[in-house]
Amino acid sequence: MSGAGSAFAAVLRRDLTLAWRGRADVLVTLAFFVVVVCLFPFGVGAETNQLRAIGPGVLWVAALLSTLLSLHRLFAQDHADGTLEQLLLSPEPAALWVTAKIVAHWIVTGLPLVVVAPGLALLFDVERDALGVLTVSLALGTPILALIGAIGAALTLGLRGGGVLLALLVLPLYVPVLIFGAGAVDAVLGGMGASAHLLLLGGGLLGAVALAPFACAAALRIAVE
Amino acid sequence: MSGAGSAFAAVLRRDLTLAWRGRADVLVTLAFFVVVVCLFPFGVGAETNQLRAIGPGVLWVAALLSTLLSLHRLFAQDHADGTLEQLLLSPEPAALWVTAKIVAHWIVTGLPLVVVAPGLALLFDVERDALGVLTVSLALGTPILALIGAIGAALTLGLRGGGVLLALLVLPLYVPVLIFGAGAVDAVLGGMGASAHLLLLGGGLLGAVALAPFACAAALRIAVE
Amino acid sequence: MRDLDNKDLRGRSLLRFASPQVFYPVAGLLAPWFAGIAAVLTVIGLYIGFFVAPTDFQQGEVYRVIFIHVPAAWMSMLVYLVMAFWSAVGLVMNTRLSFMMARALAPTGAIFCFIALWTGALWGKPTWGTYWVWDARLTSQLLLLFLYLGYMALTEAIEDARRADRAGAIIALVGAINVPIIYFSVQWWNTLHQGASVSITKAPTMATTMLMGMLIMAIAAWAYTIAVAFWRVRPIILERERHTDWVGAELERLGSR
Amino acid sequence: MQWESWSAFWDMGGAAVFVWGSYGVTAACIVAELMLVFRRRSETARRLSRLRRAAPSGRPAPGVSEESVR
Amino acid sequence: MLAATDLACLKGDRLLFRALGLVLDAGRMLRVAGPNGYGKTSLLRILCGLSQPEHGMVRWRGRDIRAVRDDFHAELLYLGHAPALNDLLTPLENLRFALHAGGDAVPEADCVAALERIGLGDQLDLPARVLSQGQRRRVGLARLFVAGSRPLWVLDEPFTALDVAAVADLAATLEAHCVAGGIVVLTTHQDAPFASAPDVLDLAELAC
Amino acid sequence: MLAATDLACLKGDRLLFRALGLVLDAGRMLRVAGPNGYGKTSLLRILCGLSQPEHGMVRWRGRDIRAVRDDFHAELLYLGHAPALNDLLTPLENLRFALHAGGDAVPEADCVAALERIGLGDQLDLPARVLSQGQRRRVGLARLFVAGSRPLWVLDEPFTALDVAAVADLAATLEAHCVAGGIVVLTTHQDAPFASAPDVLDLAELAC
Ligand code: HEM
Ligand SMILES: Nc1ncnc2c1ncn2[C@@H]1O[C@H](COP(=O)(O)OP(=O)(O)OP(=O)(O)O)[C@@H](O)[C@H]1O
Ligand SMILES: Nc1ncnc2c1ncn2[C@@H]1O[C@H](COP(=O)(O)OP(=O)(O)OP(=O)(O)O)[C@@H](O)[C@H]1O
Ligand SMILES: [Mg+2]
Ligand SMILES: [Mg+2]
Repeated sequence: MSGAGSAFAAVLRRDLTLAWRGRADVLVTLAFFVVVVCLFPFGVGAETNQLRAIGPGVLWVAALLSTLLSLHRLFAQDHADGTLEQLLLSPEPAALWVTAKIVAHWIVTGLPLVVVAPGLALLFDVERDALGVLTVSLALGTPILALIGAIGAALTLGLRGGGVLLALLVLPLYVPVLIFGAGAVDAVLGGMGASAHLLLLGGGLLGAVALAPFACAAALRIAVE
Repeated sequence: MSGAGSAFAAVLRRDLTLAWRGRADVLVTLAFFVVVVCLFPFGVGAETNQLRAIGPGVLWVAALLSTLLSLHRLFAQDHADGTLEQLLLSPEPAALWVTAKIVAHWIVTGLPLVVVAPGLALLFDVERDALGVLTVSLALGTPILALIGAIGAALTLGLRGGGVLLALLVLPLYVPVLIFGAGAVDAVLGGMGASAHLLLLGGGLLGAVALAPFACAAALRIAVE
Repeated sequence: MRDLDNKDLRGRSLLRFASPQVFYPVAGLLAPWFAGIAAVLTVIGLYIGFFVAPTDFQQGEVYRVIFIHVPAAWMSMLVYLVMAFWSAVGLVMNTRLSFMMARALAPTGAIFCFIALWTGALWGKPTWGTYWVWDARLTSQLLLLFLYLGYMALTEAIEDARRADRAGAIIALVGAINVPIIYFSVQWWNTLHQGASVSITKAPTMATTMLMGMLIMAIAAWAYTIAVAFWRVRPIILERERHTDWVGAELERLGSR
Repeated sequence: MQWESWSAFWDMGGAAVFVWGSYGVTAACIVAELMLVFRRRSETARRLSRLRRAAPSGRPAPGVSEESVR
Repeated sequence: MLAATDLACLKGDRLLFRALGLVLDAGRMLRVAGPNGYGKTSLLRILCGLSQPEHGMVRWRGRDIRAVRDDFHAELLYLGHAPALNDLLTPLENLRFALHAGGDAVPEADCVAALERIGLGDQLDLPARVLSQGQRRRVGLARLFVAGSRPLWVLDEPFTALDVAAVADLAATLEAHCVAGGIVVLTTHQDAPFASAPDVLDLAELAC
Repeated sequence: MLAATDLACLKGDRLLFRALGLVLDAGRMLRVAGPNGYGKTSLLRILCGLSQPEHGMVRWRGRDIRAVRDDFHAELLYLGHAPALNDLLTPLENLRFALHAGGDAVPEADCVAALERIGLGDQLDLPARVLSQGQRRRVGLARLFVAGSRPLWVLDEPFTALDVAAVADLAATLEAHCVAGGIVVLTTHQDAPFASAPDVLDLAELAC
């Protein structure tokens, strides 16, 4: 026994290794984000003014969708091959390694989105001042999305149609994040300053970090039974 | 032996049974569509004029995303449990039962979207005249999406990150469908008549029906090897 | 297994070159020549581009981006078609080498595609006032980049080389059917708000020097593509044929150097 | 000759960022591509030789005759 | 009727076997033997045409199986490691689908009889998801009791997870199939209670 | 040390067993026997605390396992039907992860030794996806050769897919574990070559 934290480190290391091993994966969630963003103009037409107006909203919705899309893989593999069973039989607290899994997942799928978002915003001709706030709002918001989503992923584990059932479960919970996230950018563009929105997002993140892993661990115990 | 077509009927019947058995699935693709559409106003703000302008585009993009999202399940289950292997060992032409699978998939996931789309369009205050064209364009377009997507689903079968790799592969191919589909509605709203767009969509559908099952069957043979 | 080389391809016909064993040294021999041609033509082309071609009276000096922008854009489209061609040949005739060629070409095509986008974007800022507009030509170029990335991501994701080849071939062909469709649909979609169209017209003499520069750079891009593809296909051949005797001999030769 | 001086050349009529940005990135792409190609070449050679040394030429085929299984 | 010449199978960097030849006439049973990882499954998949050999060719009734794929598959029954079972369907539905999709139109009553014969009479209406490991295997094996028309059976570890009675029953069935002029190719690590020992192809002897 | 009293297991409408009691002291090996579908797997999962019995209680060192879950799990090694293998990781990485996540910090060298011991010396660097069926099982079983500190082993059909040599080796290992004071609970349909026959709990006798 090497004391608590061994499971955290082991899971984190393994999941990052896996992401690196299946390298395409990292690029590919990102690619999905890029593609969804680029798709919009085809749907709504390419008028510059209109695009500028909907730009930040579209970016946020796209970030949300790609987080969602990558979520069903969070526990699926481990469930199918029996790893989850073994983790639940580990003497260490489940909330610990669940957190590790979520952190690894965000590093692999959320962080890249945050990094490329400003570049994509330029495609929509979003103003320079708003880019910083957009990035910060995504950096605070996407971890919340991952944490909430993980609960959904655990609840729908092993259910047929889980991927989309998951969407249905978590989207309502995502709405507030979306409102504050996209709202922060709009506030800046409207000249009002975004600190209130960002504070709310930060508070949400703290709350999610404190609560989601426990909910998630409980859901996983139910899923393997 | 009961002659060609036995495999087609067997696969179609089974897949519809499965959809019915896992009833939630049918509702859930639909629900995803509805939720994505409803999410947009939160992202981009609720100004009526703007919403009306982007309405048809958003509906089309949402239809595309939910088709996409449901695609990775098209062959995944059958691949994991060995059914695909057995089907490929069937003496009947693979393109036949591949078509059956795609048809069943569209009935379960595409058709419901077509049915509810006009209702959702009302949420965006889209004009009455355009509703018919919207429905027809979706009815012609979503089968194309399913057919093209099936090729991608077959190619990415069993690959890690397949779900999102799939997205990267097929989204560029979806763009023309999206342009003509959303374009048809815009054309009506612009008073130009949509028959040219719809004809093109129809032609695309015929082409896809003729070619996609073969590409898909070839891809499946590669996937199980 | 060393003796599993295909003996049936020893004939004197042209098909002989479809044998990886025969093609490997040929590629090694030709690649440096193409690279040399590319280098020389680039120097000439750039000289013409920067020192002979005059300033454009509308755009000033920015237009000199054209000497890489246009060849890169042309190449990116051409390379995809060539890839699709080799894929079709591979699927129909079951020749391993054609798949290898297709895979060796893809990264170069993607890079040219990226260069065309990048230079176009930088050119757009001073001329149109923005890095990006959803113009038909730009958009279809962007989608082409996605097609390339999809092809490469797919072939990388499949570890078994033979499976990867065939899967890649299917997506290359499907994509090739779609390239013209994409091109026209995008044009249709965006004819109404076509972005600023730029004319590069001046006195005929200048147009010719410019055209000269562009064409020379285009040929350089061709030669470069061929050289890099040959260089890239050689390790791929070694990898695939590693169980044959000739690869053993080749590896010893490489090792002793 | 088009240019009054080298500094005029580098300035590109005020469009230096755009022109040199284009050429610079292009050059970087090509250099990177060539480097990757050559590294791949030497890596492949090294890897394959290692493999061959690890598993030297296989035993002669045991020659399963058709009868051995009939 | 089934003949393979000069087969070689390469996986990654490992050459599993080469110069493997075999000829199987009507009425023969072949057991492919060998320790774990010596290529039994790989060989069976090549014999079925599910994967391509690195070298060599498989013939059925004298013709390359790649050329006569559909005819060959009409005479072949392959059961691999994966049970080809959909978790939401009942054993009966699964069996019926497997038969119809394979082109055999078998009356419902025959399917029920086969399932009862193999000991799933009580599980006809359960979703396959809740079946025990051995019951899952049995659903796949039930095809052996209906598809009498197919001469060539290729079975990858058919005895796995079965209890003692089921193993004996299955062994008897396989022997009966051979007596009736069929061909069986199988792998197994267990000692199956065959009345007369089958031919053995030991991959350990062929290993490179 | 491991004791169960008055267990009952209900699946759907079917009562698999009831009034099942057992007591296992250090050094005992118990084989849970019974035909397919009689509840062996279900019993094992209840003993591990992975699922809840309909009735009754499982005790470890006299305490209800639900109350002392983490302590119990620190002494338990369960290997089920699923091999807990990630297809992208190598056997070594899989094993190391299984140990670390279970709270055992084992040096790398021990992991390698365990894998070589179980016959995967040549497969250390392959992704698990390409392993053969038997090799996959072996990766899971390698834990038996490092986790010496855990007294209670619960193994669901550990001999499945293993070749003859590996079966004999595993049987010897299990006996050695019991001799060293450990407890083994296992199921199997094969005749495993144990030197001294283990205790048998036959679920067929208990079936309702
Ligand atoms: C990201 C932005 C851009 C992209 C992706 C792009 C793409 C392309 C492509 C694909 C071609 C070849 C098309 C053909 O030969 O039919 C092309 C040619 C050309 N582009 Fe661009 N372009 C971009 C921006 C620009 C800008 C800003 C200008 C000038 C203001 C420009 C000027 C030209 C010219 C003059 C040609 C040659 C025309 C011809 O040969 O017909 N491009 N570009
Ligand atoms: N990419 C690879 N590199 C090296 N070896 C590989 C690769 N892919 C597969 N192998 C090896 O090929 C063999 C495949 O064996 P196969 O599944 O046919 O064995 P088997 O005889 O059926 O074994 P079992 O009795 O365990 O089912 C395994 O030994 C595996 O390790
Ligand atoms: N919902 C249900 N309704 C009726 N019976 C059920 C239900 N769920 C499970 N069962 C039965 O419960 C039993 C579960 O058995 P379990 O998996 O424990 O068997 P086992 O002894 O491990 O068998 P095997 O040797 O095949 O692995 C099976 O017979 C199964 O059919
Ligand atoms: Mg096997
Ligand atoms: Mg069991």
